[in-house]
Amino acid sequence: MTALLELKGVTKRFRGLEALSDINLSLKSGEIVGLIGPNGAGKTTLVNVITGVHTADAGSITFNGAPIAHMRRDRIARLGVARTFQVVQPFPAMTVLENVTAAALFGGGAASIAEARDAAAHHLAFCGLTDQAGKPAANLTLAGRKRLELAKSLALRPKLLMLDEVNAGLNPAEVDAALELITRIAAQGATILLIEHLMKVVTRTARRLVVLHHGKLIADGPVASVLSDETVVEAYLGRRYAERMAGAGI
Amino acid sequence: MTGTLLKVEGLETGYGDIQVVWRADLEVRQGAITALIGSNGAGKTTLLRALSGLLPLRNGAIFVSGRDLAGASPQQFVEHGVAHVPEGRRLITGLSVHDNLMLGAYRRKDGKQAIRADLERMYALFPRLAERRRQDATTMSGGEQQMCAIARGLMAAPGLLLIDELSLGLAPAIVDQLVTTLERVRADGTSILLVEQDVGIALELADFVYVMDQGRTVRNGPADEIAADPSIIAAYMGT
Amino acid sequence: ANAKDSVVIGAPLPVTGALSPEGTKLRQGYELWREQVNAAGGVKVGDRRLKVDLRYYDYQSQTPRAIQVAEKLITDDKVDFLFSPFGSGATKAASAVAEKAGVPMIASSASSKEVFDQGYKNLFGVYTDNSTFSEPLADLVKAKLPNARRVAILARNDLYPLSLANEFEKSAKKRGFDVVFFEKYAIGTLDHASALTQLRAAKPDWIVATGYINDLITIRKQAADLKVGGEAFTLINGPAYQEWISAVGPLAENVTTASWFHPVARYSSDDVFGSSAKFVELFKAKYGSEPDFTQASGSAVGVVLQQAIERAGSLDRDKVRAELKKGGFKTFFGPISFSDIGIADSYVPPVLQIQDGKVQVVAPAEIATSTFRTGLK
Amino acid sequence: MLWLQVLVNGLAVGGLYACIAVGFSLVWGVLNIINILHGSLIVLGGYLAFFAHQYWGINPFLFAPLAGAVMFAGGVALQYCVINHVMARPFLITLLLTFGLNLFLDNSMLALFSADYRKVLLNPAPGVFDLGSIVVPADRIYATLVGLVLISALALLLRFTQFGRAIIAVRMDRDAAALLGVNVRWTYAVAFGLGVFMAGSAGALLSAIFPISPVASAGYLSKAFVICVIGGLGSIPGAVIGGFALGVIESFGALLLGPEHALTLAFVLLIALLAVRPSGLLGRQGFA
Amino acid sequence: MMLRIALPLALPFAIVAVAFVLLSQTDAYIIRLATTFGMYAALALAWNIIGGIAGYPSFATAAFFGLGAYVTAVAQNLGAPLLVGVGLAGAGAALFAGLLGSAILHLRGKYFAIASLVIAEVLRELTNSWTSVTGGGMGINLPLAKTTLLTQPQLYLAAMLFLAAAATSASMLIDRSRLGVALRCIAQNEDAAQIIGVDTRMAKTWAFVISSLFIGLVGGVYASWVTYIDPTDVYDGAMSVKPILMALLGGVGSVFGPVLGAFAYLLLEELLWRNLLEFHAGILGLLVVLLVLFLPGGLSQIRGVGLVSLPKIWRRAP
Ligand SMILES: Nc1ncnc2c1ncn2[C@@H]1O[C@H](COP(=O)(O)OP(=O)(O)OP(=O)(O)O)[C@@H](O)[C@H]1O
Ligand SMILES: Nc1ncnc2c1ncn2[C@@H]1O[C@H](COP(=O)(O)OP(=O)(O)OP(=O)(O)O)[C@@H](O)[C@H]1O
Ligand SMILES: [Mg+2]
Ligand SMILES: [Mg+2]
Repeated sequence: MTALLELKGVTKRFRGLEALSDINLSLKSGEIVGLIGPNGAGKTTLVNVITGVHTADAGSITFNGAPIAHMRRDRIARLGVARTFQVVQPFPAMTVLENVTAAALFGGGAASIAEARDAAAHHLAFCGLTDQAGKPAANLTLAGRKRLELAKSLALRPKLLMLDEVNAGLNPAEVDAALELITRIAAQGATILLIEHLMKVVTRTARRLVVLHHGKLIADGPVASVLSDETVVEAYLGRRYAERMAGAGI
Repeated sequence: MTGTLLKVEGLETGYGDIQVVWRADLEVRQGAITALIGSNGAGKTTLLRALSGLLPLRNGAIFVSGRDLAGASPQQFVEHGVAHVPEGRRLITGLSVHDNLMLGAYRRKDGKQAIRADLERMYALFPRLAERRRQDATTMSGGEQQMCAIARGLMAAPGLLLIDELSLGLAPAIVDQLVTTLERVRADGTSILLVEQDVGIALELADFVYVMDQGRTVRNGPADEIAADPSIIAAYMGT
Repeated sequence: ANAKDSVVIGAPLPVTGALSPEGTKLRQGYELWREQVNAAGGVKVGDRRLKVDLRYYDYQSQTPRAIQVAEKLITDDKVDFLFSPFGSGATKAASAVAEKAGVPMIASSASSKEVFDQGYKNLFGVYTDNSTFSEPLADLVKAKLPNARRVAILARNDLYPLSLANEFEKSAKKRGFDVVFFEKYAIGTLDHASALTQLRAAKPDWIVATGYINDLITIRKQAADLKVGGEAFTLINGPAYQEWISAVGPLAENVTTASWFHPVARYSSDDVFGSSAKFVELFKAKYGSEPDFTQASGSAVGVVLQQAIERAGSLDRDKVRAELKKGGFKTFFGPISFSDIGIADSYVPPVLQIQDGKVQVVAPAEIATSTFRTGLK
Repeated sequence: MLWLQVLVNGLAVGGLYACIAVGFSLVWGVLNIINILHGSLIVLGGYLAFFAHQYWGINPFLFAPLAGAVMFAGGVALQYCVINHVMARPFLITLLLTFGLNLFLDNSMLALFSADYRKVLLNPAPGVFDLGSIVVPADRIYATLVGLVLISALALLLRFTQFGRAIIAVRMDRDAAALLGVNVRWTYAVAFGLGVFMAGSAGALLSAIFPISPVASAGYLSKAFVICVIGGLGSIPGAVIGGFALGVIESFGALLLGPEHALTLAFVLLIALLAVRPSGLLGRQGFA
Repeated sequence: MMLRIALPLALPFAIVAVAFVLLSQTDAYIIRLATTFGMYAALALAWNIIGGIAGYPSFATAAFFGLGAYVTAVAQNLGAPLLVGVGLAGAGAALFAGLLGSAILHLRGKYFAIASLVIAEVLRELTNSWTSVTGGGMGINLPLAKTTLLTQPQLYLAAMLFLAAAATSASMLIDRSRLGVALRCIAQNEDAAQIIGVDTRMAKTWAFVISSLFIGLVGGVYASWVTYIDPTDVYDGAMSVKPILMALLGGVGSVFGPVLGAFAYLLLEELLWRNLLEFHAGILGLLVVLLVLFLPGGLSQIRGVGLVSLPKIWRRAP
């Protein structure tokens, strides 16, 4: 399998702070990778750099063979790189359906508005938002907006989907439903980079885990081995969590 | 652990024409952590907004330390010792961590000395914030912001702290730390009303739990009792 | 326009906007004239006496609005005659409308040749050409300061002030002066320090600056602040207004200017006022201050039109236009006749200088009240 | 020497520009209102100083804070009773509101005071500081000094007090500010009042330097605008730097390109600045 | 499908044709008012494309208007016929907008507003100082257009109404097209728009160019109509504010709102101005204040104005 996304030596600085330093990462087609790390480790920044929201100060980013480090955001999106925002970014005054229609029309390459609307309806159904379709996006609850983010990114027909804490704010039962949704998305063949603090989500979906800490990649490997890594426990999971996991027999 | 700090009776509220909370009855006892759980869109955030004066009531009463605050402004709530850590943190862009924390003490009248002391207490409680005290608060990561928001709430020296979505977006280690911190806060005499999606954490932390569904408080009970209820586990705990 | 009991005259006025000070003044002139005529029974047309009916609309100091007003007055209010808007620019624009409709328009306040050389038959202006300012002033300076050679000119980049500045340049060069500095400043300039610093560096003997009152208040003050010297200092037209003199105080001393009318004028006339002195007296009685040339021009256009109508004995525009063309009106403003292109050429405007806080006429010799002084306080 | 004098000229007028711009910058940066009224408020301050000088002989440089204080009350009332009602709406709406208020105020002043130009005539005249080949008008120095004192006081107030923080809080997030116990409406009102205070005192400071008339208001407004953009919106030090920068740019523009192009140069530089650094020289999102 | 394109193309022109027939025989003053209405409507519609639909608060209307006016004036003085002169005005404004767009369209919100405002100032100063071509502060005269079929007033009435109709058609078409969707996304959240693949730069530039095209054309017709222009008049800042006022009055972002707003504004302005010599502007200001306070969503708030869709995009994000 060839690499779908390849980061080499990516570095991003904000004023004095090095939010990403010398990141080397490659994602293969079709895999689900969990990205974890303490708050402020640089996870969102990594997504921002890949999608062109921020420009990397150094390093190269290759997607599907094309260098995208200096490409405009909308072009990157049309190449098939989709993401959700940790702080959700809907078009507030448009309805839920219109939101997704716009995504299908531009990023999804629909030929006409009508076609885009059909595609959007499909994605809404997929994400369980059909009964909210006529509501203005601003009136959704937080969870609703996260789902909308997901539907919008699906409408881009992504090859790479980066989910930035889409499950935050859901209660455990709802997380189960969302998990099922992610699994179904993965089944359609997209590569998924999953940023999550809910270990349950990560452990149940991803095979591979990447850990960021202070902007550096400190671990990359199979889930079980990364989670038992002493530095990861120290930096991220905390003693109690480790004990709980041990107790649960993971 | 005796008196009632907050008492809510038959509260109804909503946004414009849309009624969201249909009937909420709730009591927070002095020195306790009370959790409010419920599925998405149940109206938890909406209820908290009403409890800090951001939304007008349609019906019902809110008593804080026995005083009726129905229809009071947010300032009055703050003055009566209710501080709200809102969903989404809502730190002020353009202000440093220090300035955000100072704003938490906006309504305090007990003098510079006391405020300074509390500020140092916050920095001790959250060393991360001390490191970042000059940084624009909203450029910090999510977890850092959550700490800042809680610290800002505490800066009001409140009797009651309302926290919406405590663990949202926080790394497990941080959540652990916050749980410990909140226990300390309670020990210092501040009561807490906590809205939390991670029901496991809520049940672990709280003394008493209310369950909200479709705008109504439908159940309540001591945390261990609720935690043992199979229907609650099925509805909110997942697998 | 038969069987009417009034003569309807339209006057576009800048009541609001940048020109509102001037608008107010013009209107005072118009009103005084109307009051006098109507008190005397009205305008004599044949054997009838018609009251004057003045119609004003505000054109907000915007030229396009002035055109619109002129058109409205013609078609909607059906006026018999028009007074012009204020200033050269708007007059030039509005005259096109009057010309199209064949309505004679008397211009109160246009003096730039560019306004009149459009070949229009319906435009008549009571001001003389701008060169009638520059020529006598240049003569005075030349005569009194034989050693003066260097002239500096600072002009507002706007139709009238610029055209005036060009005349000064011509007059100066004609007399062998060196124009060592000629700069324009943009409309809305708040600070003239830099221009004046350069002007000072050019070491002029005679300084000429053109613009509107506010420009000239600022320029005079800043010239003093920067110790700009010179033997003669001409500012046009600000100093002809009492407002300017009050605003600059002692700095007004020895500044020269020119204007088409000044209360010291001593013309006797065939109009409702009878003489310049009577006009000044009536004006003072009504408004409590001496008239300046803008206020006087408001009355002047009235008396000129009135005399033309009375001579024609009819409100017929063609007949009135023919009378206007003939000219020879004796007015309190001065004897008025128009050149081929319609601009007054029948009187010499006085050159004024502020001396010991008072305005004195220093030229032409016939009406001079004092002699030209050099130097600057 | 010429260059030096031109530089001094630029700085001397720059101080006045700073006074003109600060209140505008404050209101724009903090309340997110493009206050079209600002120019008229400066003129109103000028009239207050003019009448105070005429009837009571008060020196306008000393009167400036008083003029500001009187107008402060009016500004607070205006914001509290009128502008507050549309604060939550897009900035075009508030712009329109102040546009309407400006038409009303300008025309009211026109009706009350007439359009005649007036000026405070100081007796004795302040004169100039003569430094050999360079002269500096004394009145500009006095005005700038008083202005800078007021501006510094304002900057300190905003930077180091709870009220200053509250102002930024309501600007960035009304609801969050309310939750902290900030009285949002009142804070808006006082912030606007402070902007009006600065406008009023600037007007008084200028009354002895530039002619006063209702028609002068647009000129002040456009200057304030340009300065704020150069310096950075909402930044008080920015407005001061911007004021001096504009003064110097105009001054040298007039020298190098001729006076008629002085403004063009300033505008062209402005656009260039916007293109490379839209937040202005010292601008940042919050408030300094 | 055909109807979706044909209707917006045909309807405005049909209405305008009827209006022209009805109005062209009335007296000169009514014709002038109607012509002014056409001008206001076209300007408000044009502004609405960039300012309303795309949410970029442009204050550059005066700039393109003045530019169009001067291009026409200079071209006609060099011998170009009216139609060519006006066409050049539109083309010049559009081209300028295209170039300008790449410099200032990356600015957001207020920064864009400022930059656009400054453009008119710069053009005014340039026009003022480029005396050899523009006549500078002296202004410039335009030759009278040669017409055979129509009188002068009728000609300009027809021209302005035509532009209003064309701007309406353009707005309707944009509203239904991909461009419209893109612009609405940009108006609400430009970052999010980019992330879903909207080429925001392209969309904004098109909106700016189309908007400026119409403004330039209107400026060209205007100059020919009044036959004398000078820099202070055609680059007047009020020209930038009025269309915004009209659009807000009628409902920003909707297609017909600006037309309605232009009508209401003209009516108001005219009534006040006719009846009050001294204080009409003050009262107009007061009315604007009252409107903003009590009808903040524009006239569309008054029920029964069915044509106008609620200005959705101005609803505040939570
Ligand atoms: N500003 C608003 N205007 C109208 N309706 C709103 C608004 N905010 C929330 N709602 C509606 O109110 C209901 C309750 O929302 P609320 O945010 O209180 O739920 P919640 O229990 O906090 O959910 P979550 O767990 O997702 O935070 C939802 O149906 C939502 O759509
Ligand atoms: N625009 C910015 N300007 C300055 N600093 C920034 C900016 N964006 C992020 N940072 C800083 O970069 C670091 C990494 O932030 P980032 O948002 O990527 O963290 P994260 O790993 O996503 O954290 P979380 O899990 O809390 O979301 C943080 O310390 C943050 O303060
Ligand atoms: Mg993050
Ligand atoms: Mg909630």
